[in-house]
Amino acid sequence: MTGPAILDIADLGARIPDGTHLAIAPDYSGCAMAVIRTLLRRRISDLRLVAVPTAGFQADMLIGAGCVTQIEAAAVSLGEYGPAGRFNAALRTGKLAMRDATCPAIHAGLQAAEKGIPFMPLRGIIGSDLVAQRPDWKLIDNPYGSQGRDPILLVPAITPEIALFHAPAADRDGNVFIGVRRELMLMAHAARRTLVSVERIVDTDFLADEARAGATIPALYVEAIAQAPRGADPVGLFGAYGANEAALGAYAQASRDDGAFAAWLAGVDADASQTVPA
Amino acid sequence: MTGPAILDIADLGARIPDGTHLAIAPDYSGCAMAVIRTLLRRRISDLRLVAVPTAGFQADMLIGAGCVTQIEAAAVSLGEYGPAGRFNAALRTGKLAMRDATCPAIHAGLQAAEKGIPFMPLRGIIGSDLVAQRPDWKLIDNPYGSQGRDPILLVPAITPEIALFHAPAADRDGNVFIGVRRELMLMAHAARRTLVSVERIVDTDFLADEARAGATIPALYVEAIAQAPRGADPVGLFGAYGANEAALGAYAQASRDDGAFAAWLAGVDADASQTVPA
Amino acid sequence: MSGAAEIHIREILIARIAAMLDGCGHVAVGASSPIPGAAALLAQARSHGAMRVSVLGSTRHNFFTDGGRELFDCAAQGRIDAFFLSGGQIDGAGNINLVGIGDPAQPKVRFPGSFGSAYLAFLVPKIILFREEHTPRTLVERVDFISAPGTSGPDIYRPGGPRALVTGRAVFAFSPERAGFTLRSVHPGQTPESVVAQTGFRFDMPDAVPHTPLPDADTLALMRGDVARAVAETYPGFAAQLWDLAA
Amino acid sequence: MSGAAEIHIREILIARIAAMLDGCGHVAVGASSPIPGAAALLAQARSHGAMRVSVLGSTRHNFFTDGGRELFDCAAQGRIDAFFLSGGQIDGAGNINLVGIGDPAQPKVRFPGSFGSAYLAFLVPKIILFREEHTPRTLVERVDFISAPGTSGPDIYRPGGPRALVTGRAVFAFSPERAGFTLRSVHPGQTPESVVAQTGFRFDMPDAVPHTPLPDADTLALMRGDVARAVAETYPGFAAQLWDLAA
Repeated sequence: MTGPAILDIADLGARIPDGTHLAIAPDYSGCAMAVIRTLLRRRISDLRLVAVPTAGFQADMLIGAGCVTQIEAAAVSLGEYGPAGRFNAALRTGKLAMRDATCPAIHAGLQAAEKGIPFMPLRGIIGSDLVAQRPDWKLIDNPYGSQGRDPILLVPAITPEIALFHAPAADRDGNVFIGVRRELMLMAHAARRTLVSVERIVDTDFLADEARAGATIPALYVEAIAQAPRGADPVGLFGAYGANEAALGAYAQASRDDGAFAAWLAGVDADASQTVPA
Repeated sequence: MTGPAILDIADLGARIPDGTHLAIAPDYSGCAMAVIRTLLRRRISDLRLVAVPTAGFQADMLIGAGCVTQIEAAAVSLGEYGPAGRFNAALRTGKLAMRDATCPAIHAGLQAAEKGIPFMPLRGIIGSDLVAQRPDWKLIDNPYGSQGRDPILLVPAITPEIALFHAPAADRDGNVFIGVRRELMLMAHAARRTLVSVERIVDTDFLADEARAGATIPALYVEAIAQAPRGADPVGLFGAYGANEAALGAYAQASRDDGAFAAWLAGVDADASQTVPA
Repeated sequence: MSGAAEIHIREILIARIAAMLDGCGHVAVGASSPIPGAAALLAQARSHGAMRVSVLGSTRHNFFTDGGRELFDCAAQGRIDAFFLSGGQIDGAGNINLVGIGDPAQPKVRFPGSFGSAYLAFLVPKIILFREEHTPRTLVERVDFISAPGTSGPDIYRPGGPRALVTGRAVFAFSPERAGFTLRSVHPGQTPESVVAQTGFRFDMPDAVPHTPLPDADTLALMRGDVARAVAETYPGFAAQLWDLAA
Repeated sequence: MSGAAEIHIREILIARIAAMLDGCGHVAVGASSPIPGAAALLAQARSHGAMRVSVLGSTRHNFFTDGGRELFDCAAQGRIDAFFLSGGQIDGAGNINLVGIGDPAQPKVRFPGSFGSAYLAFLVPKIILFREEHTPRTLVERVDFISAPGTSGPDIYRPGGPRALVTGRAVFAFSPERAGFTLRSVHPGQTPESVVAQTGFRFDMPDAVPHTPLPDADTLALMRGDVARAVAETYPGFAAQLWDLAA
């Protein structure tokens, strides 16, 4: 049967229009950094990002380049590399709408989309000031409460227009191997469209082997794939290669200063070679 | 760290007390038939079964032996072998409380237990006579409806006391490989206790390999394991061995007649060898 | 039992159902549904790669990797275009009964149960009702128990529902607006009158009711070749009986 | 920077937190938490196999296989006994602020965000608050933003919550009934008075406040051996700095 389109990464990125409600993977999972660079060069605009459930380098870069109008996340930071400088600067100057969330609320919202239900209840959270910031989160009395009031929070479905991530491999039919990074499968189920860059496309069938199939997103959920060796550089890819610490440290420095970030972005613009897979 | 207890199948079965709210796998997934036979010989009593989401041979055998007072299932049948004779007979004589469900409602109820939430909303189902049979299913107006009424069904969490199933293998730490049979993982997450029989226990670490780990239930969720080669006979085990069609056909015949079933059950009682793994 | 030249009634059903699936991107087939399964595999073979088919219980034609819930989630996401439902009883309002006859707590006749019908009948756009036995016993005026209703009120979220009913005697279209069936064609050997006599519910009858078209030679060749072999993987008994073909 | 004989303050913190975890069956540690992570691995090493530890971001000490949601589901199932939370601000009612200072829409100071705190603080029985910096800037009378409240009303489902606060100066116990802290011990070099002076919130002060106990020789040897090597897998920079040990 017809599988996902196989594109180069520039064409994969070109499928993401301005204004997209875009779900991105966390730094520790599968970040499609090579595709993100094509979006930066394009100066894609008005993205509404959903971090699954936290954001780091990808989001900070896009925010710094003026590509993002809104982000929903449980946290935005560069982890051990410190604060997300462009994110913080955009917030301080009121240029970015932040939808603060908490990790399980984002997972639950995506699961609601996965199940085609309008909302999901969730324990905890009540009494957090997050609730006041989120008019889309609603409190109801638990219809199954046994006695007295039992308030419980509802979070609405999060249905991204596009999920974008990077994975170790796709097979000839467009099935995508993700290992234990099951949040990538949740993203693919929840989003209307899914675009994936992979280290390599291999001539086999991941669904034929029971072990590998259990860790694979079927092609049904995948619109297009691009081969991008080391496509998660510099944040690194689970089970494949680690972070480029020098590059991440340099970016973290640049993110804290307008001029330094502009120079960093000019470097991305100039490095057209990054649009072509090796 | 301390892993699941490693028991023989009789001792594994002995961990299931009378009156247990017991979740069992469907015929096409991982049926712990050898353990079920130990329960039959014991004449375990007052089981409340949850079929995930449909039941077949296991349930019919237990019902026929008088071990079951209630079953929740989206369907009970012997599939291509025809009606579940003991189930049908027990219903006709009013000896069994049937909680009719629909497949996604059982999955959603287990997912609610997995998420520690009291209920899960679900589309569809409204207008089915199932709703009238299930006072624990509630209709509310969707709090996220945009205009007018938008009734939506809520199903309560299903939290089995014990989940029982059979899987291809466990590793030395008690991690259980399930391949694509993800409903087994859902059962283990949702139930308070999980007991598993496996074809073999191998001296490796399933979590060390990213592909296999993605198809593995971590030992955290597993209380005890028994090695039971061909433990899913006669229904068969995915990826390992097929159904014993002669045995299933003979059982299906026996299930439709009181005397024939009594003779079949006497055969199980007599075959004490089945409690000892080969 | 079929000679190469003679067309079996089941082959007519398979070809007719396959034609109803044209244009679908993803067709799912439940367990124990050999005729719909064969129809879906035939439609897929004719789609030149444009159609996905998921056959529950199949290894080769089932690509789900997220457990038993995935079929239902997938339907709710709008990723399944067509599905098949049957019923111990089917009535003229498109209601199906998979539970039983008499008091559900102590039924006179018990069917297996509702499976996913109460859900999928709402969420899959093209539900094809299929029941080979076409008698007043199976096609009734009013089902004893509604596993899945044929239609719902305007305030109920329902992107899907029954669109047709295919039996061993005839093909009906279903109108959700009128909550009723219209006879579309009768199979060889049947007449509109014989269908009326064997149907427990009332339905609309056009002035002219054609015979159900027979599969052409190309379709038959495809069905008896690649499709038969694919069917045999999941339904070996069925394939052996219809096409003298084991898995 | 640590000689073998000299005990680093961080080693005191690690040993003290590890002692708080005794008896837990499953301790989870969030990302970027080297001192709690080291404490959990030390407690595990002393448990002789009775304790599981999940360190997010670790490959070897993370057995979750169901994606990012599993930690949170696992907590809601009651399968996590202890977890650590920190805060840009922590106040005397046990509230923590991980969002920022000033108007959240245009903050003067922005912290990373609430992560899972708003959830885990309710569901994990033993939440240990940890913040190495102990100043009036971090330990405040009232947080600017409540990421997770220290306590909840009686009608709120809350099997868990803060039980203690460990800082670079002292150890406090937290009482959910009184919604307040009690000073339990001060670290070497601190006095109850120096702790009062550096704490922005009021807390209960017993008549006698002991010094935080130092790890004994066996604990130190374990910490600097097997535990240090395990810590280095996930926090190489931290392990290198504290124990001259790379991954």
